[in-house]
Amino acid sequence: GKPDDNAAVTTGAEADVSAEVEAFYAANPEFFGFKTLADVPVDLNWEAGEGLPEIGSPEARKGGTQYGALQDFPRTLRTVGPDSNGGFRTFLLDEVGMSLTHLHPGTRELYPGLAEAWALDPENRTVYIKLDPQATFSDGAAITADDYLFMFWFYRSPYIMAPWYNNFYSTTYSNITRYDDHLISITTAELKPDFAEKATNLRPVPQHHYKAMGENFTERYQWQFEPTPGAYIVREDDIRKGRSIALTRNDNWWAKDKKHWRYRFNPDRIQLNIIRDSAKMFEAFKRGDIDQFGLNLAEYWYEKLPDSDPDVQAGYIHKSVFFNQRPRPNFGLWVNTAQPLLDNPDIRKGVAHATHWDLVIEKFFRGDNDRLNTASDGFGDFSHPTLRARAFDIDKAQQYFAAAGFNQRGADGILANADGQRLAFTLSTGYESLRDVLTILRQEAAKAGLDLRLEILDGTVGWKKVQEKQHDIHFSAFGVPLEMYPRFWEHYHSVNAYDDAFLEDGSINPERQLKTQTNNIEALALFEMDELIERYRRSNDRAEMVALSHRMIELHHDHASFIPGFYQGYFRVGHWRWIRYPEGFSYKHAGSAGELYVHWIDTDLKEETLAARRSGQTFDPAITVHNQWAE
Amino acid sequence: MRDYFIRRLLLIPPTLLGVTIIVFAITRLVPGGPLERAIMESQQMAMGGSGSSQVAGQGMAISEAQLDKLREYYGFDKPLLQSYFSWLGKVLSGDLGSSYRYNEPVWSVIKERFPISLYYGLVTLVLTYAVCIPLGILKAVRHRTPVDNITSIFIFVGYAIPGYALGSLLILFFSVRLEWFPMGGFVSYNFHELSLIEQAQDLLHHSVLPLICYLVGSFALVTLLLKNHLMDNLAADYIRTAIAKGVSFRHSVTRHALRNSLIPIATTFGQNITLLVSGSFLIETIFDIDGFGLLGLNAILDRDYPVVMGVVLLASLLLLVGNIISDILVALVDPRIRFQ
Amino acid sequence: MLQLNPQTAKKLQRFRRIRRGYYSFLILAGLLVTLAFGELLVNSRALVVSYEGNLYFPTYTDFHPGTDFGLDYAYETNYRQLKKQFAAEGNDNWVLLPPVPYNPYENHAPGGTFRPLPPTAETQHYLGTDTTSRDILARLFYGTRIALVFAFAFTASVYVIGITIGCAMGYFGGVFDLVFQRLIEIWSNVPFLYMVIIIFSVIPSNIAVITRISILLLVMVLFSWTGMTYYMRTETYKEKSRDYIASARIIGASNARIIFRHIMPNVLSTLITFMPFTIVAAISAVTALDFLGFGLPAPTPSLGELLKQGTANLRTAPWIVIAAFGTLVILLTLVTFIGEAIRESFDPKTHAVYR
Amino acid sequence: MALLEVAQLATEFATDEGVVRAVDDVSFDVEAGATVGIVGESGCGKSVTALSIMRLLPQPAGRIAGGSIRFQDHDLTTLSLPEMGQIRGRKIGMVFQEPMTALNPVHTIGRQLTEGMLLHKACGPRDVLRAAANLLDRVGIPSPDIRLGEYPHQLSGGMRQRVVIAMALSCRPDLLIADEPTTALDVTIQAQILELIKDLQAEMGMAVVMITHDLGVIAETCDQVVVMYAGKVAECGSVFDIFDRPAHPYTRGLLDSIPRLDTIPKSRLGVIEGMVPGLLDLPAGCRFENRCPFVVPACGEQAPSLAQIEGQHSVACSRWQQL
Amino acid sequence: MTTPLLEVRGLEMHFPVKEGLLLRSRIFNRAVDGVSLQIKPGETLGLVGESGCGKSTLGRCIARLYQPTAGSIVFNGRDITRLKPRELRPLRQDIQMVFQDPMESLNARHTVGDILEEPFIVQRLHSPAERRQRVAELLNIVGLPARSASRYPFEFSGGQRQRIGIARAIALNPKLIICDEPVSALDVSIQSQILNLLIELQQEFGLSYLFIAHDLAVVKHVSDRVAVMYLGKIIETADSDTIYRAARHPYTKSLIEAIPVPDPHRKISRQVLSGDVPSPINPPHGCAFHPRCPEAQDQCRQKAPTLQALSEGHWGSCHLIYPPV
Ligand SMILES: Nc1ncnc2c1ncn2[C@@H]1O[C@H](COP(=O)(O)OP(=O)(O)OP(=O)(O)O)[C@@H](O)[C@H]1O
Ligand SMILES: Nc1ncnc2c1ncn2[C@@H]1O[C@H](COP(=O)(O)OP(=O)(O)OP(=O)(O)O)[C@@H](O)[C@H]1O
Ligand SMILES: [Mg+2]
Ligand SMILES: [Mg+2]
Repeated sequence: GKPDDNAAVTTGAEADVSAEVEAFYAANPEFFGFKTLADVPVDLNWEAGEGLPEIGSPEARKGGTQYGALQDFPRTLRTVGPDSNGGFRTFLLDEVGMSLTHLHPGTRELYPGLAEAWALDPENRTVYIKLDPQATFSDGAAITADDYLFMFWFYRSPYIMAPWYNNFYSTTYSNITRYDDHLISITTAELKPDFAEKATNLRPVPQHHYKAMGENFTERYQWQFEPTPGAYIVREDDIRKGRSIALTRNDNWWAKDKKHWRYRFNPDRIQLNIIRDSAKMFEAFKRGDIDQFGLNLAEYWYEKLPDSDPDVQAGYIHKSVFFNQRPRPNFGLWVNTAQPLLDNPDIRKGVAHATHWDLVIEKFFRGDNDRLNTASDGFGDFSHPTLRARAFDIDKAQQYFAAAGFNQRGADGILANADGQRLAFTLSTGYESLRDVLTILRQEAAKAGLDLRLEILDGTVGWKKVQEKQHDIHFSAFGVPLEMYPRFWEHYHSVNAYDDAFLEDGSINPERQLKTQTNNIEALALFEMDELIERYRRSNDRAEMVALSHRMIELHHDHASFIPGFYQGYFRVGHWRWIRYPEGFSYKHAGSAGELYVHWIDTDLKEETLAARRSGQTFDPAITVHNQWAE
Repeated sequence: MRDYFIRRLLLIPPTLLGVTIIVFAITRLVPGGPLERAIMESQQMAMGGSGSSQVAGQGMAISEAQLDKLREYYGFDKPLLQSYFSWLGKVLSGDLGSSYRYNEPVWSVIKERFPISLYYGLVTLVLTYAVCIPLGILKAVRHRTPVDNITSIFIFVGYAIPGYALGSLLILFFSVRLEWFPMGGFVSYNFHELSLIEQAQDLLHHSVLPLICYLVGSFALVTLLLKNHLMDNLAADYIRTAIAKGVSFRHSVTRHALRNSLIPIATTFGQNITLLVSGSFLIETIFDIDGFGLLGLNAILDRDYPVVMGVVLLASLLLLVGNIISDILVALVDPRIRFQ
Repeated sequence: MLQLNPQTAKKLQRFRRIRRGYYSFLILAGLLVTLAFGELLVNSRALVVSYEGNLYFPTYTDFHPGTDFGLDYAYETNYRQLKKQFAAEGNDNWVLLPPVPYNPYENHAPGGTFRPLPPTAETQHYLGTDTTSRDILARLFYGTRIALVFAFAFTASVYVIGITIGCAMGYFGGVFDLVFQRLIEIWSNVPFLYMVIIIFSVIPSNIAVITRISILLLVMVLFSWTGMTYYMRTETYKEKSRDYIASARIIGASNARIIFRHIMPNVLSTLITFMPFTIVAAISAVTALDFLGFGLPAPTPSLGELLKQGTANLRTAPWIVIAAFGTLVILLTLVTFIGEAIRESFDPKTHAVYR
Repeated sequence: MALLEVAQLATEFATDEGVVRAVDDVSFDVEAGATVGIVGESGCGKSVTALSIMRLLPQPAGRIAGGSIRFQDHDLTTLSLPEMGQIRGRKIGMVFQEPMTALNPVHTIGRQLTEGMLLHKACGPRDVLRAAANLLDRVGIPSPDIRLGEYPHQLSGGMRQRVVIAMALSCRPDLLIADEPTTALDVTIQAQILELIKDLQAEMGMAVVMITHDLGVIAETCDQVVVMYAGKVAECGSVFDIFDRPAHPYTRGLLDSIPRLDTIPKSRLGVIEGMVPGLLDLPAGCRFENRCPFVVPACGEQAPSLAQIEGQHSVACSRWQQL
Repeated sequence: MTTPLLEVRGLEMHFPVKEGLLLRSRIFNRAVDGVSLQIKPGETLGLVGESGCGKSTLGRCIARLYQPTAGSIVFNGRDITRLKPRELRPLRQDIQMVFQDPMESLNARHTVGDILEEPFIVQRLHSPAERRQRVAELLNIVGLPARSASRYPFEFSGGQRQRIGIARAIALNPKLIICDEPVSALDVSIQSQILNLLIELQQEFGLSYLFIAHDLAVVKHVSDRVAVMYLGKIIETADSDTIYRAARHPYTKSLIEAIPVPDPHRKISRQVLSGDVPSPINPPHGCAFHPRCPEAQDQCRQKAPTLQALSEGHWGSCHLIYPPV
């Protein structure tokens, strides 16, 4: 460890985890390397993300308070461990924090964060990184290689109660080596095309802050703000439990003059108040209590804040749409092929044709959303270029159903087979807010003679249900991070569907048992798929991976166990006039308007607008569509 | 009588034991516990949020051993009875455990909500009685007059209006349209910067709408109870005796009939004490009041079992104590009462 | 011939004299009748179709696929369209639609998108549509019907259980009474919402909506009967010591006979006065549960669901909340007025003051 | 002039079924210091008569529909409420039938006892407790100081009735109206109470209106008797007139129907067959007509008025001379 | 000497008074505390005493509405003290009861017909048609019009209601009827009707009565023998004539004196008993009557007297009246 000159947390008498950390390093020499500068290969090609367009606008002005709202008070200020995955985490990490490098929102290339420069060694799956010597944590402590070594210990530690982290940091990475205070190398376990990204999107963990790590980690660090390399800090005074929390701009931020960073993080303060009811949150926005509001839902964009709204017409509130291109969450119907009837492909195809997503998109989402075609859309060339989801077609649906023996309409118009069994499945979801979508699907499915019984569940109950594979058809989506290529193993590999799904020869094992607590919620087990997945995992050839990906997506489509729903190729916001965005702001890979913090608050405009609003003066309405990245 | 109260007090622990055992067992039977919630949060696409928050290990399976570790963390590793008794043991030593959700001691989570619920509970209670008792008297004395009929209609309509639904309407009209009152919250965000008088004003300003919602429903019960009993008492023989002594009508109401009519109200006082702290989570949700009721509801939705157990324990305790207090009150106003 | 106990007849007479309650009763009774034949008033199925000389009455019969009327689809005929089509064709075929030609489930979007539409007579959406363009009047209508049926069933069940157990406690007393008192005290402290969540997550999903509603009913009943027992217990206890019970015992009547023939009828008459308030409580509870999302399974029309939609769209679609809130308040007020009138006519207060 | 002169008193109640005239044309006088008994079957209007005198009819149902009640110099039917308040308790005391309910259960005996005294300034606030204790002592309640602090439920029925009597007498009224003061009590207690009233009357010289249905009580305590039947006076006169020379068939029937110690055991007692007519469907003529053994058709046609037999003895029977 | 129809020996009925932390009953309300009596066929035993002295309790014990704590009840030569409810049912035909408050003892929700028919239904007697026939007969016997069967109790006057109660009591042709203050709630003019009816029924059907009342004149009128109760015990019993002529017990004497006599000429000054009836929960030590007894002596305070024969058929329980040994 390094000398602890900034004892913010620990007091002398308390436990010091350093010894344990050292011991761990020593016990895992293959993972934690300690070398000298002399060991650094000399022929490295150092990069520093030069030539990328600068992020943000020089016009940006610092100052002002940005008002926002949270639906629930953060359960913790920790970024790891139980309950750390709440809505506030984005403020702590994804948007305000800093890692070694970041993906440029426009080009998806790396630009420097805490790293001054980096060099790739594809042969050894290793990235060498020069840390920016100026980099400090918000408490003033310098950021050094030790904070990265400690980071691995930290994330692999059982104290954090986060097995996914434990797994991820011990399997994705195979080594970190310290050469000196500001030079490290990180090695990934597999040579994937995006290994550089994986190796450099790591954030340092301040060892001095976690000196007192131990069994009581979760409680001890519950409300302790971790010193951050980023622009904003949370002051203890600003934590008003249950009511509000605020971020304050660090005036002495080390990166404040760095390229890509200097025009960003402009508001002095970000004040977040708790408003539980989303309808009320919107009302607060309309009152001007909140500066901007996401209008992704058609209901908000068209009904609650239509272009004709007086505040919009008067130019007080601006509306903007930003199109983007990134991996799409796979909203759709997940069919449990282990259920009777649903194990019949004819039935599944019939169900797919009886599901009127286009109507939902057309009439519920006002045509703004698009049909998801496969479960892996938005991954660029990894996504399938031509495959189209099955369209709503009553005749086809009926043909498929008939092929499965369902050819008579009952008194209620629902198909039945010769045994009198009705063609009825439960359509469940844990998304309370999307229940309208299901009611529309249900109505339309009835036309094809299919009865979908709706089951709107509480989120956790719905999740439990699919994890136990008790669902018939479940409407859900898995989170998809901004990654280069889709993942297949956990959703489609037979090991996640059954114990010993196949016999040696590839035929179905008659005694196989359904496996629960996995994400293969389609109970999909295809011998061919397994092989493809394994090849895909082994491959480090981008072209091969693309080809395999296409093949697997086709196979999945033919199996018809997933009925793709919709995706939203944009995000849109309403914001008060005083929230300013850089001219032509729109980034291809951006996920939300605020995530890059390129906006600023024009306090003069705010006064002007509020005064105008009182006096009735109006401005030009501003409804902007940034569609350069529309698909 | 003393024995009665001692016995009542002695009965509290077994009752609490029963309640907590049932609730505890239920928490174990409910599908979708804290564990599932934790797993889901890290894997499923969250609705509404921007969804960009990247979690390491998303989509990775975790091993059985790791699952066991989590089970242990959430206390799901032991059989039902064993874990119940370890919970009970901790409770007996004054430790309600710590919340899964807030990772704070349950007691401190509950403690924070307490003053808020207490404030609304007390004000509601005081206002209810302050309005209902005079109103009840008026209605009893003016039975079947226009005053009685009109107030009856108001009271009944109020009784029929669900408070939470009214809350949304009130917010729409008085906060959003007219901007007379804040949209919710217990106090303003800058409360601690205000002077004492401003603080009081601020509190009041925030309380008006929620209080209306709390009160509409509660008026009917107390008013009618008082009215009916007062009418019975006004017709009672002892009032005739008092008048026969030359006591004026007014005094016969205030000095004689009223106290007798308060007895049944004292009996219902116990339930109202629970209202003090439990509040109404629906109203609390609408107005963003971080009270006890909301805590309980959220704890259930969040599967935050230690908090649920804490809330149940406390609420039951309060109800039981409230009932005893009722009994004491009844015994105070009614000398005839001899509990055995 | 129905011979009313003259005492009961007198109570009914008194009830009739309390105008507020009596008119509320008449209105509610009218409403119930209307609701009972709701399919004739609010329905997407036509009342009568005359097609090629044949008369069809689809309301209560099987569904008619479009092909029955010469259309090209096999699903349920869209009678509104059929009517237009027949009118356009100008031949002898005709369709008679109910006054509100929508059912509570169909998303009827005349404007092309699923959005709340303000009330208009033009599209026959007299109270407008909800967020997925379902007719509000239809949803209210059937939602009210379900709520009322639910409330009546709830009340009946609570009464049966509460009365039986309460009566037994009061009548047998002793250890039986003590044990049950303790159990009830414990039971009534168990949070009710919990049970709803549990049962709803463990019941198999492949059962019909009606069964699920029944289960909701069961859970609510399971946690609501306790309130009744307190009253029944003391009441039975009081009745038990009265001389008419002694005189029944002295002729050798059995316990069962005494409970069912003697005590029950005497206690029940006062219990009736609670009934409307139980109904109000049931309607409120199921509405609140729906509001929270733990109530009747979707897409069952329900007041709570509409109320929730309404409060979420206060500004843009105030007609939703007004319709739902109005219906709920009117409904509950009617029942409350009736309840108060019943209470007053069953237990008239001697309004006497001495001055 | 008599202390109390009730003349043609009529009292009505508005009920659901219609207006009920519970007391109709009742007249009698009470001389100062005398005891007048009112006797009759349940529901015949005894209590209503007493309440009318006190103007204590339940409002809004009851009202005095006619007649006058002259007490000292006032017509009680026309006095204002505050003036009436000055008479009640101070000039006229009243003892009610039910000792169990006549006392406020939540106030101490002392408080209830002193209330009237303080109100009418019968004694100063300082002496009032002592005066109250004296009163209790006077009505025969042992350890009165302790009793003053007790609540009604802690006393037995007889005690309570004594308290009620003490309350009625606390301001030394000129007239005491005792409405069945002993009906709810045991014989031994009844004897105690009757003795008490007699003693107090002798001591304070007040007049007493004694209402009862027990002819034995009448015989023992009263000078004058008014026999009421269905809201009307059937017969009135001195106690000897009534017991020795009953003129009305109803009075006779009453006297015949009581078993006395000297009647032959298990012999048939005299009976008055039938029932009192309901106040809502009173016969046009004599109200006793349907039960009277001596009825003639004329009885059903016109209601007999009170006819003087001799002295104060009057009877309301058209055939009294024949009988 | 005829065998008694009913013989009660040392009957005790102690109601537990629940008390204390655990609601144990350490204290008892000795409502009936060692009562012995006999009733011969066709005889009326009058039972008088002040309120709360245990008259009703005794009656109810005999009717086996209560399970006595101790003692025995022999009816018609059969010990019925410990019979189970099932075994009691046939016995119910023989012992019946008439209650004080006719409104309380008639179920307001049943018609008079229902009420009178119920004994037959419960005892499984007669066919429905016969039952209706019997109901009509009963109504006739007690002097009510036959159409009364379809009306409800509250439509009748107090006297008529008591007739209904009596009709129900005689429906099963009982041998013994316990009349618990059957006329106390009635007006004098009605009271005599009921008394006449009871006497007529006795003569017609050979009934025996246990006639409970607090009005001595009434008791004397209907009874062959009278027992005087005080605080759970019988303190004097004799022929009714003897009781009134030659009562020996001081309590009986003052009880008789206390009756107001409806004769204005006999304004006697009497010895008024002071005090109230003591509570049966903690009765006075020694003779229970001594605190109120004008003649109380030391031995009365110390020793409880027992019921002893004073003369043929005349028993008393007082130290001062025992015949010299
Ligand atoms: N508040 C009232 N409303 C209507 N009718 C009444 C009311 N009070 C008394 N009456 C009627 O007046 C009549 C006389 O009643 P009152 O109480 O004077 O009888 P009473 O002679 O005192 O009888 P009792 O011996 O039972 O006390 C009764 O028939 C009764 O129905
Ligand atoms: N069921 C019971 N439980 C407990 N105590 C009882 C019960 N019944 C009567 N008692 C008590 O027994 C004593 C005798 O009561 P009982 O009713 O036999 O007296 P009584 O002579 O009939 O009086 P009354 O003339 O008032 O009817 C009283 O103290 C009474 O409180
Ligand atoms: Mg009276
Ligand atoms: Mg009795």
